[in-house]
Amino acid sequence: MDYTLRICGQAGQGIQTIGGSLARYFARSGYHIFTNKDYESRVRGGHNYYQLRVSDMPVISSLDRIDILVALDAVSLEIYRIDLKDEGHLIYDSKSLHQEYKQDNYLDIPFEILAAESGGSKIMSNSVATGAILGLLGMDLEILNGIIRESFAKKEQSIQDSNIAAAAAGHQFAVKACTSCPLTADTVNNNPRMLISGSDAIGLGAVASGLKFYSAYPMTPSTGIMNYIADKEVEYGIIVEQAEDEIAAINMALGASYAGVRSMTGTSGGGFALMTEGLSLAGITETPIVIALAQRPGPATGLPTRTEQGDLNFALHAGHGEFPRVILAPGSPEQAFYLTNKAFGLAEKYQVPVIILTDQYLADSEWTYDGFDTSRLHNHDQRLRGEALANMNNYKRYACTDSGVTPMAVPGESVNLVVVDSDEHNEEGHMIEDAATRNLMMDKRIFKKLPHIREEISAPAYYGSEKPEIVLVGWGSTYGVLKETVQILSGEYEAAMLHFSEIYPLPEIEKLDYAEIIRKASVSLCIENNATGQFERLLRAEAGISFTGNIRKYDGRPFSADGLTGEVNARI
Amino acid sequence: MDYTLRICGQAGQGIQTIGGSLARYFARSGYHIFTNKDYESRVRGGHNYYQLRVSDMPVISSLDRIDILVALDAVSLEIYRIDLKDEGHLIYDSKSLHQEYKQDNYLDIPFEILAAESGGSKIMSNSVATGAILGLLGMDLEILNGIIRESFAKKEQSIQDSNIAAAAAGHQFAVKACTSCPLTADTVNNNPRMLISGSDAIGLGAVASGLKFYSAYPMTPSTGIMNYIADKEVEYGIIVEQAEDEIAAINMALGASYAGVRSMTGTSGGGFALMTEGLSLAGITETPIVIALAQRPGPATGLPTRTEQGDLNFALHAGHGEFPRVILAPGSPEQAFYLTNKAFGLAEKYQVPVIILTDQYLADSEWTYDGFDTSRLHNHDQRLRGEALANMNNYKRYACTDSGVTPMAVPGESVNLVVVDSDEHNEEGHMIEDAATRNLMMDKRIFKKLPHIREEISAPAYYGSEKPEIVLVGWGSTYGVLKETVQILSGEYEAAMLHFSEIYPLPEIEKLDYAEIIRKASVSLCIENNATGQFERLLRAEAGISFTGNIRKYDGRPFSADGLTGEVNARI
Amino acid sequence: MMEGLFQLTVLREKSMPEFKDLKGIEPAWCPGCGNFGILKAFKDTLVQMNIEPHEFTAVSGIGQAAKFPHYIKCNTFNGLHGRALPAATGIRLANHKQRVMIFTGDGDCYGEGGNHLIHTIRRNINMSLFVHDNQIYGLTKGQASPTSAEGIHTKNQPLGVFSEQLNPMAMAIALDCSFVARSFSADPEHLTKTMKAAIEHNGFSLVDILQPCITFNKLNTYEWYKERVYYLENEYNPEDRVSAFARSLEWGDKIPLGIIYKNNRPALEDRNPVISELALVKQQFNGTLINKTLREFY
Amino acid sequence: MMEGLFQLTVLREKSMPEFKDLKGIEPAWCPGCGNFGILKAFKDTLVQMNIEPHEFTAVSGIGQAAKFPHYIKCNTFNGLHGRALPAATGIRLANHKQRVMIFTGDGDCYGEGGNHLIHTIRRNINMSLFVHDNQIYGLTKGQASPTSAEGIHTKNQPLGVFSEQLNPMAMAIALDCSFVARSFSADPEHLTKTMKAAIEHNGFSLVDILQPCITFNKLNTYEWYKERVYYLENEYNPEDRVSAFARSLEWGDKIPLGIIYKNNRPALEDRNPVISELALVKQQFNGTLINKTLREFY
Ligand SMILES: Cc1ncc(C[n+]2csc(CCOP(=O)(O)OP(=O)(O)O)c2C)c(N)n1
Ligand SMILES: Cc1ncc(C[n+]2csc(CCOP(=O)(O)OP(=O)(O)O)c2C)c(N)n1
Ligand code: SF4
Ligand code: SF4
Ligand SMILES: [Mg+2]
Ligand SMILES: [Mg+2]
Repeated sequence: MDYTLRICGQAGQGIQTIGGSLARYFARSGYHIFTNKDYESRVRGGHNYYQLRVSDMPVISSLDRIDILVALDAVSLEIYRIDLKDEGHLIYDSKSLHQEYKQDNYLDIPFEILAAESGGSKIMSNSVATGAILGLLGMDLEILNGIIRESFAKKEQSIQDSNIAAAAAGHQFAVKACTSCPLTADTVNNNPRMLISGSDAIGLGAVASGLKFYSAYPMTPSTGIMNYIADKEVEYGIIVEQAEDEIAAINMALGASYAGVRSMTGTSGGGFALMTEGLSLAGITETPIVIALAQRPGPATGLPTRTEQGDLNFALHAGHGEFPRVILAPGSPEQAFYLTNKAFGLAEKYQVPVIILTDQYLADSEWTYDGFDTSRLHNHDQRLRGEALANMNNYKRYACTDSGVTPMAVPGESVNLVVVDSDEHNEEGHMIEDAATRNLMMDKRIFKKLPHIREEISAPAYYGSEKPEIVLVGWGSTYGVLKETVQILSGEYEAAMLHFSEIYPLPEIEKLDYAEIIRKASVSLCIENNATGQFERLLRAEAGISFTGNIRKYDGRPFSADGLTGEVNARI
Repeated sequence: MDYTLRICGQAGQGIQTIGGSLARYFARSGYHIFTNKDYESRVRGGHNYYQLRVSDMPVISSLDRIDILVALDAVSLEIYRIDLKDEGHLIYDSKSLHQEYKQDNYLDIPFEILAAESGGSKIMSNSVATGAILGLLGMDLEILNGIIRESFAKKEQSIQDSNIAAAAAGHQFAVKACTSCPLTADTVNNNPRMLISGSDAIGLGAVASGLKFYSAYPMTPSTGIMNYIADKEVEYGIIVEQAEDEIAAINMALGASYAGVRSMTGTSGGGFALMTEGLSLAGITETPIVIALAQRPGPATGLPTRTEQGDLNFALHAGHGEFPRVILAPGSPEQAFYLTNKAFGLAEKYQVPVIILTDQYLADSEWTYDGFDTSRLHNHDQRLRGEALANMNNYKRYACTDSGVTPMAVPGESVNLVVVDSDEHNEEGHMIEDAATRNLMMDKRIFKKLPHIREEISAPAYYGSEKPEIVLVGWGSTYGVLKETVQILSGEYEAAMLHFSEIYPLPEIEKLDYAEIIRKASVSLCIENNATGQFERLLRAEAGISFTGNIRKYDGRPFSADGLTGEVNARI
Repeated sequence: MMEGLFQLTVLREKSMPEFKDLKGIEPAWCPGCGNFGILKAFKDTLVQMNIEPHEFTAVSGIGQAAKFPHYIKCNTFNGLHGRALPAATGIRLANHKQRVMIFTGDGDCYGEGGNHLIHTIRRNINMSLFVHDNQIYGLTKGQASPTSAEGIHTKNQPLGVFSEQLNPMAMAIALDCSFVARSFSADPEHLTKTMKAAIEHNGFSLVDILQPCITFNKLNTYEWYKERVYYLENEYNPEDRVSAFARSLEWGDKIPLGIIYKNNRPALEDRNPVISELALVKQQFNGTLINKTLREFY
Repeated sequence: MMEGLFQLTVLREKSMPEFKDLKGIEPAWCPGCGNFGILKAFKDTLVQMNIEPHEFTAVSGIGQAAKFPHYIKCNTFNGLHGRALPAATGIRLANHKQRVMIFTGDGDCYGEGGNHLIHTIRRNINMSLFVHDNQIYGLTKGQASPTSAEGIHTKNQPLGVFSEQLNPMAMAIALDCSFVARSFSADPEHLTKTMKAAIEHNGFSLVDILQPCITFNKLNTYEWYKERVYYLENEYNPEDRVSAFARSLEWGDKIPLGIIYKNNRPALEDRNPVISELALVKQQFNGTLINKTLREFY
C-alpha cells in the first residue's frame, strides 16, 4: 500500500485542517506517512495544497502522481487534475465549486449540505471531507473522532459533536457512493507513530539541548521554529524575544551567550544577510551561537513560501574576515533533532557559530517515526562557572591554549572579569595593534581549532549497493528523495546514495572515502535544489572531487522520487 | 638611486604634513615615488608612520629597510630604529623628544627652536623637518616653497612666509650638520609626475565615468573615496549622501540607479556585511550598481586601519540566492582608475552589481605616473531614454531576450512604466508564483548573462620570463610588490608574475592559458594577504588549478618587496 | 568618447487618468481586508490630482501593504522588507521632478525600517509615506508589530506583548517631521483628502492609516476603530509642535484623525545646489572636465 | 545525560571599590577630549554606589566613546558599531541580577543604531545608556553625526549638513522612555549625580552627555556648551510628559541639564514570568521533561 493524497484549494479554505487531521489519523493508526506543503505567499485565496503519502512501509519523500485528489475550489482542481493517476479518485463538492464534472472517478460529495445536516455550519465541510476520504479508503472513524475532540478541546462539546457527526456523514456518503473503489488500506500493527515536521524537530532539538534564549525576527520558513520554542517558554524557562530586525536578533543572542546561556536565532536568506556582520562578531569574539538558516528561493524576496538549497555558498562564506564555522544540513526531522543538539555542543565546545541549513521543504514536511531516543542527546555545559570559576585567579578570556579553545567564564559569577572585543585583542580581550598578537589570535581561532572541529564531523550517510555503478550525492533536505530514488533504481542497477548532513568542515576522508566512491562510479551525479551546484563546487574546492554529471532544480519546488528517478535515468 | 624615507611619530604630530609635502615635492621634481602609511585606530598619539620610496626608476612597492628615518617622538624612534640601514640616517629633535642619542648617524636637529626662530610656532617644526630632509639629500627648496604656498593658500601670507623660512632653516641646518652624508639625489628630467593614491583613483574613476549618485556611511579605509567624490559634487553635478547606515546606503544607490543615474556606494567589510541583502536585491531586480569594498583585517572590527585581502570569499558569495556579479581587484591606482570605469560599464551593460575590491594598502598608497589617458575611458549610456523610449510601446522591464539583458527604461520619461520587484517576477515585473516563469527568469539572469560577462574579463597581467620556473600569482593590491619581487628574483631565476585584477568571473583560459603556466612551473606560489588562501581556493574551485605552495600574510601589514623576496627564496 | 550619454526627453501631452485606467494586477489580499479601502482612496487621489501612472513612482518594502504598487498602474520599486525609504530617497534625489509615494506596513516601516524613518524625516525630502497600520504582521501570519497593543497574545508572544505600543505620530513630531497625519482605511473621503494634502505638502509627509486586518488582528477591528476615531476640530492648529505632541498622545477611547502636525521646513531638493536647476537624471555628464581635474594630481 | 549542566555560584564577600582599582588600559583619546570627564565621573559613580568591577557589564559599540569599557576594569562586551543595545538586551535578559551599562557615541547610537534605540526604549529593560554626544563622528575623523548642527561643513558634507539636527531627548520622550536626562562631561558633579540616578532608576535610562570633541567639532566646544547649559529648576516636574517634551525642545541659547523626563513603567524583567524567580543563567535545564514533550507528537 502506498497512496498519495492531495488536498488542494485556496488558502483559508481548510486545506491544513483536513490534511493535518488525516496525517495525525494515519500516524496514530500506525501507518508510515510523509506530508509536504505547497502554498503561495498570501493569506487567503490562490491555489495551494497539502499532500500526504501513506503506506505500511516507510515513506520519506513525495510522489508526483496522486491517488486521491480533494479539490476545494475549481481553479485548483483544474491545475492539479493532471497529476491524478488513471485509477485515482477526485473528491469535490459541485455546489461549492459551482461546477460539475462528468468523469467516473470524480466523486461529487455535498460537503456543505452534509455539514449543515450534521448541525454544523459551512466551516464543518472540512470534517465532512476528512470523513469522506477515510470512507473512500475503507477506514473507520474511531481514531479520527478522538483527534476531532482534541482539536476542538477549547470549544464547546456541541461543536465537537457536530464535527464528529459531519465526519460520519462524509464517511457514509463516500462508502455508499464509491462501492467500486479499488482503494483499500492495508492493516498495520496499530502502534501510534510519532509525526513531526522539520521545523518542530529543530525547535524540539533546541529545547532538548538546554536552549535558554531565542531571539529572532519572523521570516518564512523559519517562523515555525520560533513558534515551537515560544510555546515552550514557561515550561522550559526560555526567553523568546522578537527582535526589531535580524541585526538585533543575532546581537541579542550573542549578548545572551556571552552572559552564559545557550542561545540561538533563526531566519531565512534575507534576514541571514543582515546577520552576517554579527556572524563575524561571533567569529572574533569566539561566542557560541546556533543559527537556523531556513532557505527559500532567492535572490531577495524571491519566492517566499517555496523551497531551494540556494544559500550554501553564502552560509559558507558569510561574514567579513576569516574565522571558523560549522554548517550542518539535516535531511530529515530526525536528523534535524539530533543535529540541532550537536550544533549546540559544537558551538559551545569550540566557541564558534554553527549554522543549521534547512529549507522550506524540510521545514514543512512531516515524517513518522517510532520515536526519538533522548539518550542519544549530549549536553555538557562547557562554561566555566560556580566553584571552578570562583577559585580561579587572573582569568583571561583569550588565554592561548594548545587547542585554541579558552574556557568561557560566566561574567559576574566571580571577581574574574570577562572582556570580549570586536577589535583584534590580546589574551585579556583588550584591543591591540601589533602584528605578533594578531598572528597569535588568528592562529588560535582558525588553525588550532579547525582540525579538532573536523574530527567531530561525521561521515556522509551511505545507502545502497556496496559496489555502485551509479552514485547519487546530495545534502540537506534531499535525503529522503535520494534514498527512495536509489531504492527504485536498485531494481535495475547497482546504485547508492551518499548524503551529507554535516557539510562544513567536510568530513575526513578517513571515516568514509567518499571521494573514492564517487571516482569509481561510472555515473556520479551531484543532485541539488539550486541552479549553480553549490555543493558540487564545495567538493571540488575542498576535496578535488568531480562528478560525471549533475541534476539541479531551481524552480522553487522540491524533487519528487518519481521525478528524480526519471532525471537519473535520462543520465544513464 | 632608491631611497626609503620614513616619518614616524604620534598621530597629530604632522607625519602626514611632512610626508605629503615630500611626496608632492619628489613627484613634481620628476622622481618616481611610492608611498604608504601605517597608522593606528586613534586620532592622537600612538606610533604611526608615512613612508616614501624615491627613485629615478619606477618604484611600485615599499621596502622594509630605511635610508632616512624621521622620528617625531621617542617611542616611535625606539620601535622603528631597527629598520634603519647601517648607512642610513635618523633625524630627530632631542629637545622635543626629551632624549639624546649618541650614534653618529642620528642627527639632532632643533626643529622647535628653528621653527620659533623663523617667526613661527611649534607647529612649523614640520616645515623645518621637511626642509632638513631635503637638505640631507642635497636637494633645493624651490619646488617645496611653491608647495608650502599652495597648502597654506587659505592662510595669511605671513604664515606662508614663516613656513618657507622654517623649511630654509631646517635645510640649512641639515646641510651644515651632515657634511659627510653619503645620500645624494640623482637628477632626473624634471617633468612633474602625477601622484595619486588608490582611494583617489577610484573616486576619480567614478567621477570620470559619469557617476551621479554616491551614498555611503563612513568606514575606514573606504572614506577617502567618499571624500574625493564629495569634493567634486558641484563641479560634476553629483549628489553625495551620507546614509544613516550601510543598509540605507546601498538601497539609496539602488533607488537612484533605478531612477536612471549611475550610482555607487563604498564601504569596508562590516558595512559590506550589512549591504548583502541589498546586493541580492540588485541581483533579482537587475539594477546596476558599483560597490567599492575596501578591505581591512577582520573579523568584525578587527584592525580598522590596517590591511588584508580577507573578504574575497565573502564578496564572491555575498547575498542570498543565486545571481551573477563581477569582481574587479585593481593592483595600482592606475588600474583602479580604469577598472572603476570598467565597473560602471559592466554594471550598466549587464545590469549586475560590480564590486571593486581594494584594501587599506592600496587605498592609502600613492604612486607616480606620467599621467592617465582619458581616451581609454569607455562611457556608453546603456539606458533607454529620450526618443527611443518615447517611441516604444508596451515596454516590459524584464522582457526575455537572447542575451538575458533587457533595456532599462528611465521611469517617468515616457508613458512606459518601469516595474521592478524583489519577488520573483514576470516580464512586466509583477510578482509570480509559477515554476515556469521562475525558470525563465533564473535562466535570463544567470545562464544567459554569465558567458557574455566572462567574455569581457581581461586576462591576468603577465610579467617576467617567458619560460618561468618560478611563477608568483596574486591579485589586487599585491601587484606592485609581486612585480618588483619578480624583478629581484630574475637576477637568479627564470621568474614570472601572473596578476589578476579582474577576478570574477575568472578570465577565459583562451586569452592567456594561466592554468598551463602555473602547471608547468616547478615552483608556483599563490601569494595572498590573508590566512586561508581565498584566491587559491577560487582557482581550484573554478579552474582546477593547484600550486606547489603559497605565501600568506595576515598580520594586518602589507608585503614588502624585500620581505616577499625572502619568503619566496625560502620556498625554492 | 562620451557621445550619447544621457539624451534629453521627448515630452508628450498630458492626458487625464481615469479610475479604471489605474487597475493593476489582481490583489492577493484577503477579501474584506482594510487594504482595499486604501487602494480605492489612492486611485481617487490620483484621479482628483490628475496624476498619470507614469508620473510617479510607488516604492514599497515587503508585507501585505507593500504589495500595493502592483495593484495600481505605476512606476514601481518594490524593494526589501524595511528598506522602502532609502530606495525612495535615491529615486527622488535622482529625479526630483517625479513624485514618489511610499507604501509600507507598520512592521515594514516602524519595525525593520525604523532607523530609516528617523533619518528620512530629518532629511525632509518631498515624498509621501503611507503606512498601512494594521498593528500586526499580516503577511507572516500574525506576529506582533511595533504598534500592536501591549498585552496581546500571538503564536510567538504567548506571554503577551511586553513592549509599549509605538506611537508613530508622537515620534514623528519629536523628529519635527514636516507633515504628520492619521487617517482610516474605512473612511475613503477623509483618506483621499489626507492623501491629497500629504502629496501637495512640500516636504516629507507621513500618513499613518488605521487599517483593519480581519484575519490576524482580532482586537483592532473595523468596529474598534469606528468607535474611537474622530476628526480634529476645524480650529485645531497643526503648526504648534507642543500641542500637536499632546494631541498625538491621544489613543484608546479617542483617536484623532487629520493633520496632527506640520511645519514649513524647506525640502532637501530645494536646498541642494547640485539639483537647483535640473533633475540629476537630466544632467549631462561633462567628460571634458576630467582633463582639468587630472591636473590636480600634479 | 544532563549532569553538570549549569552549576550554582559560589558567593564571596563584597569589597569596597576604590577609584584607583578601576583603572583599565591606557586611553587612546586625544589629550583634552571630553571623554576623560565622563570616565572620571563614571568611576566616581561606581565608587559612590559601591559597585565592584565584576558586578556589572559595560557594553559598547564602535567609536571613540565605545572604547570606554576598556578604560575601566569591568566585564566588557565591546561589540559592533551601532549594535550595543541589542547585545546589552541579551546580556541583561540572560542575567538580570547583573547591572548593564551601555556606552556609545552619537553616531553609534542615533545613527547606525537608531532602530535599536527605538525598540530598546519600548522594551524598557532596566539598563543605563550613556551617549557620549560630541555631535560628530570622532573615530572616523569628523563626519557629521545625527546630532551635528544643521549647516556645518565637513569633508564629505562640503555643501553643509542639510538634515535637521536630531533631538534625542524629544525622541526619547515621544517613545515614552522611562528615564531621559542630559548632562555635560565638563560638569563632573552633575554628571556623577545623573549617572547615579540613571543607574538607580528601575527601567531603561538614557543619558545624553554633551561631550566636546576638541579635534573635529570646532563648533560645539567647551565654551560653546558652558555658555548655554543650565540646570533644570528644582520645581521642575519630570513626570509631566507634555511639558517635558516642551522643555526638551530647548536647544541653542539655553540647553537644560538634568532629568528631563521619567515615568514608572514597569521594567521588562519584572514582568516576564520566566525570570520572575531566578536569573536565566542560574536556571538548571530540566532534561527529564523532554520525554513528556515528545509524547505531544503522537
Ligand atoms: C529581512 C526580512 N525579514 C523578514 C521578512 C519577512 N517578512 C515579510 S513581511 C513581514 C512583516 C509584515 O508586516 P507589516 O509590515 O506590518 O505588513 P502587513 O503584512 O501587516 O501589511 C515580515 C516579517 C522579510 N521579507 N525580510
Ligand atoms: C558597520 C560599520 N560602519 C562603519 C564603521 C566605522 N565607524 C567606526 S566608529 C564610527 C562613527 C563614530 O562616531 P560616534 O559613534 O559619534 O563616536 P565618536 O567616535 O564620535 O565617539 C564609524 C562610522 C564601523 N566600524 N562599522
Ligand atoms: S492578512 Fe490581514 S492585512 Fe493581510 S490581506 Fe489578510 S486581512 Fe489584509
Ligand atoms: S577625536 Fe574627538 S572624540 Fe575622539 S578622542 Fe579626539 S577629541 Fe575625543
Ligand atoms: Mg502590518
Ligand atoms: Mg560622536
